[in-house]
Amino acid sequence: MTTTETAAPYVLEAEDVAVHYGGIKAVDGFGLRLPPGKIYGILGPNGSGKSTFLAAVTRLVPLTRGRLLLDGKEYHSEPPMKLARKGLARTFQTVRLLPELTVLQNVQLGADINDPRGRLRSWLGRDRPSEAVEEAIERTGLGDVRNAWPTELSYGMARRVEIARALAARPRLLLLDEPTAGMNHSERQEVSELMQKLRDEGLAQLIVEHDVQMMVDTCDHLVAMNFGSLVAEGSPQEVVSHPAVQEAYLGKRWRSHA
Amino acid sequence: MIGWYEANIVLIEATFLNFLLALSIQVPLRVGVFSFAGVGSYGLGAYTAAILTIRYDVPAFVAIGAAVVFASVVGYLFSLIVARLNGLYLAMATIAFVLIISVLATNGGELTGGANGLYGALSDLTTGGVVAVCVVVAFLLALTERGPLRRRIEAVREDPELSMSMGIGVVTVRQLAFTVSGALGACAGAMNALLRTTVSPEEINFHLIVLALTMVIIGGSRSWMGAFIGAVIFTWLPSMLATTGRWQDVVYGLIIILAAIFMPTGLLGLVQSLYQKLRGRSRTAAPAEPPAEEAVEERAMLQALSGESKEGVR
Amino acid sequence: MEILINAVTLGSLYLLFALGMSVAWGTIGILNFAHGSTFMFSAMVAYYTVQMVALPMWAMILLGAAVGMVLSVLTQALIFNFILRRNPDLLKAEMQIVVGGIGAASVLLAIAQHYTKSVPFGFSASTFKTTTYQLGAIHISNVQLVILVAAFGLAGLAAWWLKSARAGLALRAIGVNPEVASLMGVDRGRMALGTMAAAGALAGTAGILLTYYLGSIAAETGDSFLISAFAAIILGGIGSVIGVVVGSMILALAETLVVTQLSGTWASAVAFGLIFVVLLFLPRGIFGRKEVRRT
Amino acid sequence: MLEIRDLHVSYGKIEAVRGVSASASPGRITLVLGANGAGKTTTLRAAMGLLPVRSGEVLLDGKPITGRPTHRIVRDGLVLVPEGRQVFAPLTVEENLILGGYTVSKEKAAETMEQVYEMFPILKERRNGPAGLLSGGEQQMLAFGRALMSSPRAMMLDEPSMGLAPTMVESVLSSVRSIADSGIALLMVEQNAEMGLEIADDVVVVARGEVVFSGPAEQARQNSSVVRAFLGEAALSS
Amino acid sequence: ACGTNEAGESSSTGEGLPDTIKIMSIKEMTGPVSFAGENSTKGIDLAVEQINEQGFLGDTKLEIDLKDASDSTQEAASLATQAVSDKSYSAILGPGLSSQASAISPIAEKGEIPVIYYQAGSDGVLVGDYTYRVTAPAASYYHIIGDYLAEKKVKTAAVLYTSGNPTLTELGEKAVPGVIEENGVTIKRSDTVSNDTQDFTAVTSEIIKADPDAVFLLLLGPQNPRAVSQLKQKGYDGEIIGMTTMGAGNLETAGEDAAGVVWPSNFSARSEVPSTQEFVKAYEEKYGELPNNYAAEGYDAVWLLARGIKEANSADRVAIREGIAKVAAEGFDGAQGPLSFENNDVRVEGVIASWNGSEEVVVTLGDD
Ligand SMILES: Nc1ncnc2c1ncn2[C@@H]1O[C@H](COP(=O)(O)OP(=O)(O)OP(=O)(O)O)[C@@H](O)[C@H]1O
Ligand SMILES: Nc1ncnc2c1ncn2[C@@H]1O[C@H](COP(=O)(O)OP(=O)(O)OP(=O)(O)O)[C@@H](O)[C@H]1O
Ligand SMILES: CC(C)C[C@H](N)C(=O)O
Ligand SMILES: [Mg+2]
Ligand SMILES: [Mg+2]
Repeated sequence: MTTTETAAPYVLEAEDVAVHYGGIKAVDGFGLRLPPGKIYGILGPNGSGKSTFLAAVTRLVPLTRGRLLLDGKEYHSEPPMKLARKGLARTFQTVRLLPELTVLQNVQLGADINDPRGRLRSWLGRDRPSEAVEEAIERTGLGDVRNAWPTELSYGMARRVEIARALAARPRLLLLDEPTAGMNHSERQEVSELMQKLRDEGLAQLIVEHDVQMMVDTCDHLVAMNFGSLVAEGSPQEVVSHPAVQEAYLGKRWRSHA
Repeated sequence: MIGWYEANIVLIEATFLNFLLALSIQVPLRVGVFSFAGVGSYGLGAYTAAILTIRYDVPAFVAIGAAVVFASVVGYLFSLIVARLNGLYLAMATIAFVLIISVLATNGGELTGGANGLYGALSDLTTGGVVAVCVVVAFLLALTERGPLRRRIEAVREDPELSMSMGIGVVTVRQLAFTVSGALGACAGAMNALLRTTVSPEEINFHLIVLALTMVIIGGSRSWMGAFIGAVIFTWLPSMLATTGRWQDVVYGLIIILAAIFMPTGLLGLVQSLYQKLRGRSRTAAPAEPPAEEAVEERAMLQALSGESKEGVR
Repeated sequence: MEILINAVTLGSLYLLFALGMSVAWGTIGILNFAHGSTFMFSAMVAYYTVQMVALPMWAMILLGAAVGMVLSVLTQALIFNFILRRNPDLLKAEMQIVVGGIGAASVLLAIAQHYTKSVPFGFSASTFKTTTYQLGAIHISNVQLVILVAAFGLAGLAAWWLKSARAGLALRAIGVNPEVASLMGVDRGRMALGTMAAAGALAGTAGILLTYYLGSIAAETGDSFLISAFAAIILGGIGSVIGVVVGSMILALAETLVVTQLSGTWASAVAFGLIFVVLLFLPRGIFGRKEVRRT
Repeated sequence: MLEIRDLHVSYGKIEAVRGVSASASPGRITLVLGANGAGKTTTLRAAMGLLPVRSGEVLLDGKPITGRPTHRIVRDGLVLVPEGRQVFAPLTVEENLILGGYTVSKEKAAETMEQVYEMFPILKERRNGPAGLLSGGEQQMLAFGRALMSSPRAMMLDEPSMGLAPTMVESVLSSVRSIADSGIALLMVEQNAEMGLEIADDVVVVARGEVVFSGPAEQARQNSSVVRAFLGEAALSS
Repeated sequence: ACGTNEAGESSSTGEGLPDTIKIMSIKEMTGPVSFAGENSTKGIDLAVEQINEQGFLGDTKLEIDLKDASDSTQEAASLATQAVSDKSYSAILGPGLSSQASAISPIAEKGEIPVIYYQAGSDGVLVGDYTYRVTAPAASYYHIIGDYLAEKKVKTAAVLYTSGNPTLTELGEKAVPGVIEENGVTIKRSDTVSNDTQDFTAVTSEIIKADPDAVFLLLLGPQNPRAVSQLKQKGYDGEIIGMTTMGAGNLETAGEDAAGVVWPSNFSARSEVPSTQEFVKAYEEKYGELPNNYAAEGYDAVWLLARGIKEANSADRVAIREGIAKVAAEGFDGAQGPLSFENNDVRVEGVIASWNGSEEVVVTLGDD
């Protein structure tokens, strides 16, 4: 295997991905191509298979069918932990913090991936948070709760820790499943700004989110799915004005706005 | 002092052996693996060491070393077999493992001495040797209770799937836990067999499992110190209670009940939280500061709502 | 054929014993390690009573069930309840509950050992006399018949109740998430007490019937039944009544076959080996519920 | 009529709720707004008896329910749709609904169940599948439907639209409105302020555990700071 | 350096006997075998009382320090270590559990303190010179059942034993089949159960199918009444022959079902041997009940020790050991009848005991 150092045109490619649970076809022939340094968004009604697609991409559920490529290399038979080492990080739709670690330690866990064996120094001596950790805490506004325990956080705060943990890994590709659920407008705005800043720094992102306004403002490209398959794809404006999307997803309110 | 030491040498040694036994349950528990296989390894180790000593008259460290290696390998292979099991189903499979080892020992004919067990395993193992092994083990485990290793262990226990997505080899960690548990259990069993010079199949029973679990839960399940505290309590408690005469077992049970109720994080957890209270540092961060009363209503509200003044959030 | 009947009887005994434990565990999430001691203690109280007044079998069963119920309720009210109150998360409290149960078991066992000196006791003073009927080549005793009827009857009742009664559903909900169950209006404390009372009554009944059947039991008998019951529940799958039935029967059949056809020494090795193998292929027991967890 | 009066709730030394008052009358919706960590969830949970109340009162139809056990409060006619859905994952969808109707008669429950199925057809489709396998939004529908099952007199909702697709938000919130119209008192925490304000009658804004605004929804919509904080600058200029 | 003075002249040498001699008694007073500890302690107390009252050791009094080790091996070993290091103890009266005894023996040998065990029937319990046992292995007297087999015209037999226990395994695999075959009886079946077997229906059904004239049950105490009842209930009406675990009231719960069960025993309160009757009388007087084998063994253990002390005329441990060795070489009459010793292990003549449905009696052959 020789690695020709030509940058692949896409960070992530998913082709014809299907995930079936018995008769339930959670994802059924969906795919997308995410170029580096772009934010792509997935829209779709509840139960359309968005989270399942993310789980498939991160190898947490087995593929029924399909092909997955990271930087042009197939990875759909590799175990999930290898992906993190290749620069892929994600958050989950539900809050999944470790209850016996403080906010800071939860974030540090994210950064540990870049230090796979763990420096001997940090076993024996002090375990100072690395630059990446401090930066992630800073950017998500968690400075004041860095020493709090997860159970003491409000829902919205807990979500930010999830994002910080993913950022601390300094990933090249970030997958976010409803990162702003439970936040109010101005809080969402902050998250949106953060994501755009990260994009400008070169981080490719794939976001699942139901706040359409935010998605339109944030994403470079939208993909709409329903019943596990693709419905529409294109620039945010194109997608939100697509009749099928309006019908199945946006409802009358958005239609009147747009 | 010397007199006390000599008179209680058996209990002092037993404390350290129970410490290792407790650790053999605690190590897998810390990574979320509910396995009692360590108690089976205790039996494997005891028999291996006794057989080597009686038949081949090898030095103690060789006998113990061989026992540890053998049980580690068995522990590793066992982890491959039970890879799909979890929770109490796994616990049951490991209990079966322990009981099967006991039955094998009973039916092992000449090799294991049958129901009689083996006796006359005289060796050169000293109390100092036992303590030295325990100190090394405790030091190594202490390293896993801080920094990045601690975080990884926490992650694997609480949320294996999350761990995988963060690049932690959950399967490897699990296998490692079984292997280490095997080594620790075997080490305890081997040293016990050599110090007591005997081993018999009745020793490896359900009660040993219960004892190991109780030591860990009541001592504390997150740190080697918890295991040590548990070992001290459950080694010395019976002789302390002997003065209560006929009702000693009842008192023993009552103490376990009270500990289960009032020490949800084990004695270690209790001590730690007391210590933190004393130092005035609660588990929480600084309390929220009082609201700025005099602030102009409109402005204060705006800030608070928009989340601009984050220092107020906590 | 007679082997089969004997095996089914032994299985029914396991079932009677394990049923209460399984229901409490599968619903309100309480794995009661004092169940074995409760069972033995009920039989012991009945024994001391029958030494004073010769009672018929039905009265003995009622007595045993009552004692079991009281003990079980006390364990719940004085131990498990306190643990849960201090640690509302059921999963986190699980270990504490196991250890608390171990403590309660050792108290009951110690008291029983103190009074009986571990000498076996039986109900020869009861007015009930065992008679054996012969049907062709098969011997079957009236105790066996009672046991078979009681075990299958009670298991059927439990299964129906859990499945179709609203209260049964509420119990299962408590096992999943006690706090949300209370948000549905379920009185967690009372339901838990009720369940433990029923489980205790089952343990007491099993204790009495077992003593009639074996002729005698000793203080330590509860312990060995505890492991078998635990094994039967796991084999069948936690939380499934049909699972306990099948688990108990398989375990009993395996043990019986080994004892009669091979050698009693290997009985527990084969039985546990079997459980081990079954779990390797069915990691959640035969009828165990799949874990509902998703990303 | 649901009334929360000067409620104080602490976690250890930290006082998370410091004198929150809010009320909802039958047929009306009171919207509770506030930043993350403001103490909204804490308020609802304390009112429901899930957290100990330091001081203050909760009244249902004038009768104090403070300090009563949660299951009693439910019987008294107050329910909570908890934050983060909290469905009984291993139980089926239908079993979840049956549990919702635990405190009412079987006939009444069966009747309400039909209405819930009508409101959310996907639930009917999945009635015999485990609730835990539903998607996030589907679970939110179930949680909402489950609360309706007890035919409550007053209902508290903690972020009912969280994780719902826009069409679903619309339908959930419009069913919230029609529930209120049927004579139930509703207290709702909602981050989707735009839509929340549209259906709400009254608004309470909480910051750092205290009420900083309380008044009719109309007034809130005109209050520039509230609008800016929750709807963004765009809403002001339009 | 120990003067072996004649008995009685206790203080004639420089060493002589102190006012009291302290002995540690490690017993299982609680836990699953407390019945053995309780009863042996009664026998011990009776013997000590007699020795002290009679002035058997002159003015010297024996003092027993009773320690409860329950069923914990570690506790027993620890107590033995304490006895070794506390020089005020002259000897140990050991526990009945083999597992505890095997752990104590090496400690005693190394610490040079004499130990006298009862029960503890495993191999490997007696090591070196310091350990003695006053319970004869059942195998050593089991042959007395031979005449009974002949009298009852037993031709075929089945054996059922508990394989988890060393003593019972030894009996079931070697000694009993040996005795049976010597008497011209053929073994039709041999089955095993484990320590925690509760239900015997299956195995008894199989045994009955084989239709033997006699069934040998070599089981743990609590297992006996169950196996007997279940055999009887399945319609078995042949001979049932057991071992000492049938004694000590263990058959009581089987009631009538157990009537006629016999077993060779090292002791029976109904035995007519004079030294036994003497003991039984004293025991009944003190406790108002008949002694069982554990009591007799405890009693004999103390007397062996006291005789050894008297022989040694010293409270010194090494001297006492030598004294015991002398006594053992000669033998003496104890509660269990005439006792002799073989490699520190006692030998008795044995009796055939029987349960008549309500109490234990002695079987005398030939007169019916
Ligand atoms: N493990 C599973 N077993 C069975 N069905 C599943 C499983 N996981 C998901 N599903 C089903 O697959 C469908 C897609 O679920 P998914 O969680 O991917 O939806 P989603 O698009 O993320 O929805 P939402 O926006 O509500 O989060 C749903 O109908 C869900 O019930
Ligand atoms: N168990 C707890 N222990 C200690 N502090 C807690 C606990 N739960 C919540 N808090 C703190 O109490 C405050 C209020 O939390 P609450 O969950 O009520 O906020 P919220 O308004 O619902 O926020 P969100 O919109 O993010 O859900 C927060 O500062 C939070 O950190
Ligand atoms: C106390 C006795 C019942 C002990 C048993 N006979 C043994 O050798 O272990
Ligand atoms: Mg989703
Ligand atoms: Mg909240």
